Amino acid sequence: MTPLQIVFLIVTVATLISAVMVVSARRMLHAALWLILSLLGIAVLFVTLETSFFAIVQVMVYVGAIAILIVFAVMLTRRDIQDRDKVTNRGAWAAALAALGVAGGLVGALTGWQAFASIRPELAADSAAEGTRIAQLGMALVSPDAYAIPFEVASVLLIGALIGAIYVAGERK
Amino acid sequence: MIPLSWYLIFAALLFAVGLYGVMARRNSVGILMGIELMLNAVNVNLIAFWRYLYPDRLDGQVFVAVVLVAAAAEAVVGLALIISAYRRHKTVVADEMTLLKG
Amino acid sequence: MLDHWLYIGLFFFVAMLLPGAAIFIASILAPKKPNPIKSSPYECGIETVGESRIQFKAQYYIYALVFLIFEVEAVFLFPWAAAYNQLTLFMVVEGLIFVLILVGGLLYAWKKGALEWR
Amino acid sequence: MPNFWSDPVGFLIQWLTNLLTGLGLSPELVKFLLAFLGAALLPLMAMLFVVFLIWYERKLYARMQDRFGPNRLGPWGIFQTFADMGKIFTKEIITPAGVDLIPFNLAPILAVGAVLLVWAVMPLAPRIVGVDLSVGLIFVIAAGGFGELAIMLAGWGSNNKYALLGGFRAVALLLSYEVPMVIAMLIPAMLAGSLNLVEIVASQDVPYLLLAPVAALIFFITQVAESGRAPFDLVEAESELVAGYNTEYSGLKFGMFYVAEFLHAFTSSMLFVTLFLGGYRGPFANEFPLLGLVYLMVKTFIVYFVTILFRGALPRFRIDQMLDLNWKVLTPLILAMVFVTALVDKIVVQAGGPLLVRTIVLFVVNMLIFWFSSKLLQRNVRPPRRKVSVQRPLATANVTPSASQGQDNLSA
Repeated sequence: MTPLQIVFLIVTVATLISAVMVVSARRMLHAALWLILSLLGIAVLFVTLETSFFAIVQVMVYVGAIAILIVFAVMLTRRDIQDRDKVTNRGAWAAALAALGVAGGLVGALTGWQAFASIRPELAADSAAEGTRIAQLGMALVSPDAYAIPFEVASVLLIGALIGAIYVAGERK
Repeated sequence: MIPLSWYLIFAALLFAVGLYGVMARRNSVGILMGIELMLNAVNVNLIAFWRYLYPDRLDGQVFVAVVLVAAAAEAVVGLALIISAYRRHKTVVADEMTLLKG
Repeated sequence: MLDHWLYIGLFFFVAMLLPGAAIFIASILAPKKPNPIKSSPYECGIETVGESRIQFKAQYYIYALVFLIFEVEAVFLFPWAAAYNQLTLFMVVEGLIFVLILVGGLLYAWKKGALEWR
Repeated sequence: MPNFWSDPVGFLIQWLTNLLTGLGLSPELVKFLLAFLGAALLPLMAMLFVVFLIWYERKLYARMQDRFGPNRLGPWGIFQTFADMGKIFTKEIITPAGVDLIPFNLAPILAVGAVLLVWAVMPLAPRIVGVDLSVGLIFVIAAGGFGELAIMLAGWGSNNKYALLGGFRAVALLLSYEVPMVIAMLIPAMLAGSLNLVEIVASQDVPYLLLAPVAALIFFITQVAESGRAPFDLVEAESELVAGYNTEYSGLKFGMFYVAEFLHAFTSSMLFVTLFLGGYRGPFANEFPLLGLVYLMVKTFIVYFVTILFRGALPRFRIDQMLDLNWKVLTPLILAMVFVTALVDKIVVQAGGPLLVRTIVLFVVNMLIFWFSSKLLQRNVRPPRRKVSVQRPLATANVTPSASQGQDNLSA
């Protein structure tokens, strides 16, 4: 086993454990903290996939913003079921079965696929430097023959979310 | 070197955990957290596919960025809805929001 | 690149270890004489009233929300900025349209009074 | 073997590698050990540096208030901080009832760690940098996120109303000021065409302060706010919130928040220098990296001095004023700056303008926008409060007290 594989295993196990804690923690705030931990684990996985940009973005957006938003929402809607009530609803067993089925089914379906065990290829020389790759991404995002439309649509989606959320959450007299 | 399968299995497990959270949690904020986990599993897959199968193409990365936007939009609007519902019905339990049942 | 991240990982470890170790040393050196009054939550010298984890208004959430939208926007703009020297004027304008759409969102929030502290 | 004067770190690495492989260690292990050594030295030095910073700031702050400041221990009181350290290490660490133990204990550690992380990517001198990360600029932003997390954990974990309220306010404030900060960081990235801090410094043939003065100003303000110093120290507004999120912390756990604040103020000054003042650049810095380190420190201390002047001279803002300043002045202004800088710079470059022309054009445009926006602000600012025309009568001892007269006085 190479050191990278050991790191990978430790990180994935930690991430999965914290993900399980996210869905089973009794207090919502603790669930949010576990969520942060598992998101950090995923950022480390992005590092092992040699894309520091997305690793950092993962930390910046998920840990720095979405997790904080979730913590805010938890604190705004507490007083409710945090400590006393059951965590799960009646269908928990069915949900667990379904989740196991999905996991088993996905892994089973994937093992039959020929690229399943493929080995990582080396990056092409010109894109080996991370800086160049980020610039390529930035270029592709705005060049009309690449992803200019998704780029603008993303901004429309964001503004839609902003307006909708302000409209919904804003306090009315 | 890590083979692609490790990432895929990890992502499948994470997705399943998120799915369980979505289906079993009573608290709607918890449901949203489950959705975040699922979206992250998708992102791990996308980046892994990009790195292993198409390292010279940008589609995977752009896709991840778009998923990021979708996740952000989903979190923002979803949590706003939960807060709004909480303000009216004083509950965040998804089963108790029975407005549509009449 | 993995070497870089090895360094950052170790750095992260040390950066957490240093304050942790300092606190650990201090907790050995420091006296420990707890009593119920001392360990009650502080409330300006009077007795604690009610539950401490009180509830908050939605205004905090709205700031966090606008922040999140702009943060995600910045994530898209940083690659654009990194590629800036190779972009044509048209591409630059396209990035600016992206910003402009979000400025519309900011203006909406402003007009709606969502940015007021109430 | 690299020369010590032109590449000190490379020299040391080479020397240590030779030494350790000579002892029979495997090259992989040596590499790991050296990385660990480098990763350990930099935060350790930063932490020790804080000791000096606290003395420097207290001394300067005292001078602004016409006091001496620390002056007992050693020459100019320079050992005062060590005495304080001795005191704070032996203070009882109280853990109040009902705290959430993991967040409560994690928060001070995370607060310091978040600031220290920034040092990992900060270019200190030519060829002296923790790690030459290609995404160093956004790494800094991500590290800042941990600081917000720490404050939130502290506020939540403390089981105290004031702490929770203070933590909430602080996080709302830090999040808000992060918006113009992040967008202001776009401008150096754009001008340098890179997210790598080393490359950003290397490309500053003209300091970006001249190319983007308004962005620099906004970045400076947001950095002061992010480090939670006066006039933006609502994070721990003691007159309203007891002490904000660190109300329940005592002993060295409180000390860690204190250290984090000082270190953050200094680190953000350094970041400002790196992004806008050319970092370590200066005459002969490239030949003698240690000279570059000196330049960086001198520039950083100048910027740090200005933040202390801010702290000493300005009263604390109210929270609504601070949020208004952020959302209604800084954010629109910095968005306008991104627009103008991107367009003007591209047009000038495409027209083939040399660096001098670019600088002059951008500087003039910046100044125009600044002038225009300040005019706009003056128009929309609240009118000065009306003066009370009649002077209130003073209470005097010889006036015979009567009810009617008293009422007259009140109505006048």
